[in-house]
Amino acid sequence: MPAKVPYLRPVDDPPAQAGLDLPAPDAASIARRRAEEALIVDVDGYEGPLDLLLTLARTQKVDLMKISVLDLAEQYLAFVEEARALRIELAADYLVMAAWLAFLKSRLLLPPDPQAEGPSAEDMAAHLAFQLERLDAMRQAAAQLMARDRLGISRFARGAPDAVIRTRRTEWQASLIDLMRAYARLKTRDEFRPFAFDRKDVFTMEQALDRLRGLIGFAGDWTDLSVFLPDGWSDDPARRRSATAATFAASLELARQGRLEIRQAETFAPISYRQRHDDDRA
Amino acid sequence: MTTAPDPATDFPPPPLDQQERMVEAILFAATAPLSLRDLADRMPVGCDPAEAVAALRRRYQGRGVTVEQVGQGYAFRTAADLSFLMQAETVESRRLSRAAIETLAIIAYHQPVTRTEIEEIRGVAVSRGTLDQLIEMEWVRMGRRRMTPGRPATFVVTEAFLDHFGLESPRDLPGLAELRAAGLLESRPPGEGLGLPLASEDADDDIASVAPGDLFEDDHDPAAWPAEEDQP
Amino acid sequence: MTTAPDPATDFPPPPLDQQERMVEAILFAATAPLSLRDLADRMPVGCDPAEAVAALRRRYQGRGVTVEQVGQGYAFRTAADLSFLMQAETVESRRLSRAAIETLAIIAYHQPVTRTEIEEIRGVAVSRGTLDQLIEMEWVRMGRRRMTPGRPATFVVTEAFLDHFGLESPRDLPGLAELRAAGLLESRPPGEGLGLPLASEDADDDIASVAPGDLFEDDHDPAAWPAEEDQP
Repeated sequence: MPAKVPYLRPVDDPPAQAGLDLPAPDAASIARRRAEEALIVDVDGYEGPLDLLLTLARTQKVDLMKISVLDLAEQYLAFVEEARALRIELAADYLVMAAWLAFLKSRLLLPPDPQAEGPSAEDMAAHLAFQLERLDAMRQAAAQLMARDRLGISRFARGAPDAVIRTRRTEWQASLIDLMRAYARLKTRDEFRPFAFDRKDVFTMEQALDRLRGLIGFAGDWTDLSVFLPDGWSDDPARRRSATAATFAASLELARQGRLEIRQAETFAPISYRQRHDDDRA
Repeated sequence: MTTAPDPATDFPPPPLDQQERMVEAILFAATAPLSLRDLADRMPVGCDPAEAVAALRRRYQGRGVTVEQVGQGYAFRTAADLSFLMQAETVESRRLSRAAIETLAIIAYHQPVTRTEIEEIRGVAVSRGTLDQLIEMEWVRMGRRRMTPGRPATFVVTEAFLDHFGLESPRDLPGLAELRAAGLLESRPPGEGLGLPLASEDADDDIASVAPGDLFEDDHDPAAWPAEEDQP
Repeated sequence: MTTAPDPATDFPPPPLDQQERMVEAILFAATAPLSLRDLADRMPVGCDPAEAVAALRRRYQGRGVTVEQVGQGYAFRTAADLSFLMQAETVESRRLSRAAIETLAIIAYHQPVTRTEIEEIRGVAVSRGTLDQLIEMEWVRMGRRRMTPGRPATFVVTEAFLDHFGLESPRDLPGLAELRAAGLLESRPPGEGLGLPLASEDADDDIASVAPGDLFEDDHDPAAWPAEEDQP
């Protein structure tokens, strides 16, 4: 987006905004026109179209609320025409405003169309006048503000303020638990050994698979999972858990391979297996 | 300040004239305005800085330094009529651009005001640098987001702004009442949607970039800025 | 100050109370003490800063700030009795370092314990700073010297330590079993005994020091401890 600061610039710098029927300059024409426009036009500019309008309005020497928007529109359009005649390119905003004012002007000159929708030309003119007045008011307010007795210019703070001495007291936090943990850590440090899973009570899935593969051939009818657990793995709860899990996992694998079938009557009910025969697969 | 029975208040607070001395010392020592709360935090338990400040303000009326109210805070400042003595202290302040001064005035008079509203009033886009400069100078900060589509951030003036311009509150802005009476501070002017072409229309995409406003939302104390509620 | 007739003094100097205001404002805004000459340079011609300063000093007598002579100059200073207002104490809460808490724990459980013993138990050298910190915190103090070659100093915990941890005596330090019973430590399957040589075992001359360590001997489940991170 181009800067909105007032600027008049050589024609070879096309406006960034689309919608203007300016021919897209090719490189050659840009070079030619750049040569022609060695003069960089520097105009004491306006801060946008509204600023320009406000300046023009002041030349009417009336209260801004009583301004003739029609006259103002004509003044503005004349300004834009002149800039164009000087081959000064105005920023797109100025052109958009010109188009809008030309539209407003025609609406103001024509008898009002009762069928027309939207705001009347008078409303639009009043709104423009309001905006000009408001901008003017803000400029005056800004001037009044800057004319106040400002700190560091008219009013002063203490030149040598006393520093507030911030004493920082550190309160150390330690709870009995911290103390205990620290001591426990020390007492058990020598016991430390690298973590290694104790496999003594673990029945692996590989073991379960081997066992199940061998046994399933004998399971012509539904046989409970517990039957497949290896000897010595059903009494100790931990060992039973491990063997059950491994056997179940192994059974899933065999079921996937189509070698056995799994049945469970309901949730948490015992799981039973039977061998699956090739003729079942059909 | 009424306090519930508290072991800490078993000691009676110092007499008012002593509290006044304390406030005097604390305010003299500080450069930035201090709120009653700041003062109470530094004074012995049970003190009533409000009364002490009031007494102090009366005492310094017409003196070479006076106690000024700045928003919720108080500060000693040299009397403005003696500024001619102060050349040695005058700091060469950074020159503000016309755009920055106007933007500042619009924020002060219209706060809380969105960037789009500022642009509508000025008729030109607000450059990022302008707001940045005002925020960096700590004269302007983000306010609450407007509860309108896009939740645009709003801008408000700060206590440092009030301090700089010698204002007790944003209500004391020069000519505020007249401007309001003339309807010139209404953020939505009569006849909305009149189609006046303004640069602000393409500034919408900038709203997303104002995200840091979120940072300010939580610590926004509505009570601190009564003017904000009053203004449309 | 007598001055020769001078065209500049054709204007009468401002009245003394105005001069006093001027001095007040100038001294307030000045960054360093100002001499009478400095003041005269900045005040209108014909002023008598000496008298104005004297009046100002009388005015501020007994106030929260006073006008003090500093060398050849004058400056506002906070009244001496209010200097406490210029201090703000911020309490910062910090956790003890691991080294400090371990050292403290060893001293608490094995006191009186020598530095060498602490190092034996911790397995690393104890930095001077760690012990110093604990002593400075008044949680640890020096005990009797050990009657062994070199007569090494011993360390014991203090009353302040017991206060902080809510203990009546070092014997009240909870043992592992108690902590586990309270659900503060997780159990692990029983492993081998700790077999950790306690410093108390070689605390040849101080039987009392063994006592706290004994707490652990009651622990029939001297399981390995879960890593600290696992604990609640």
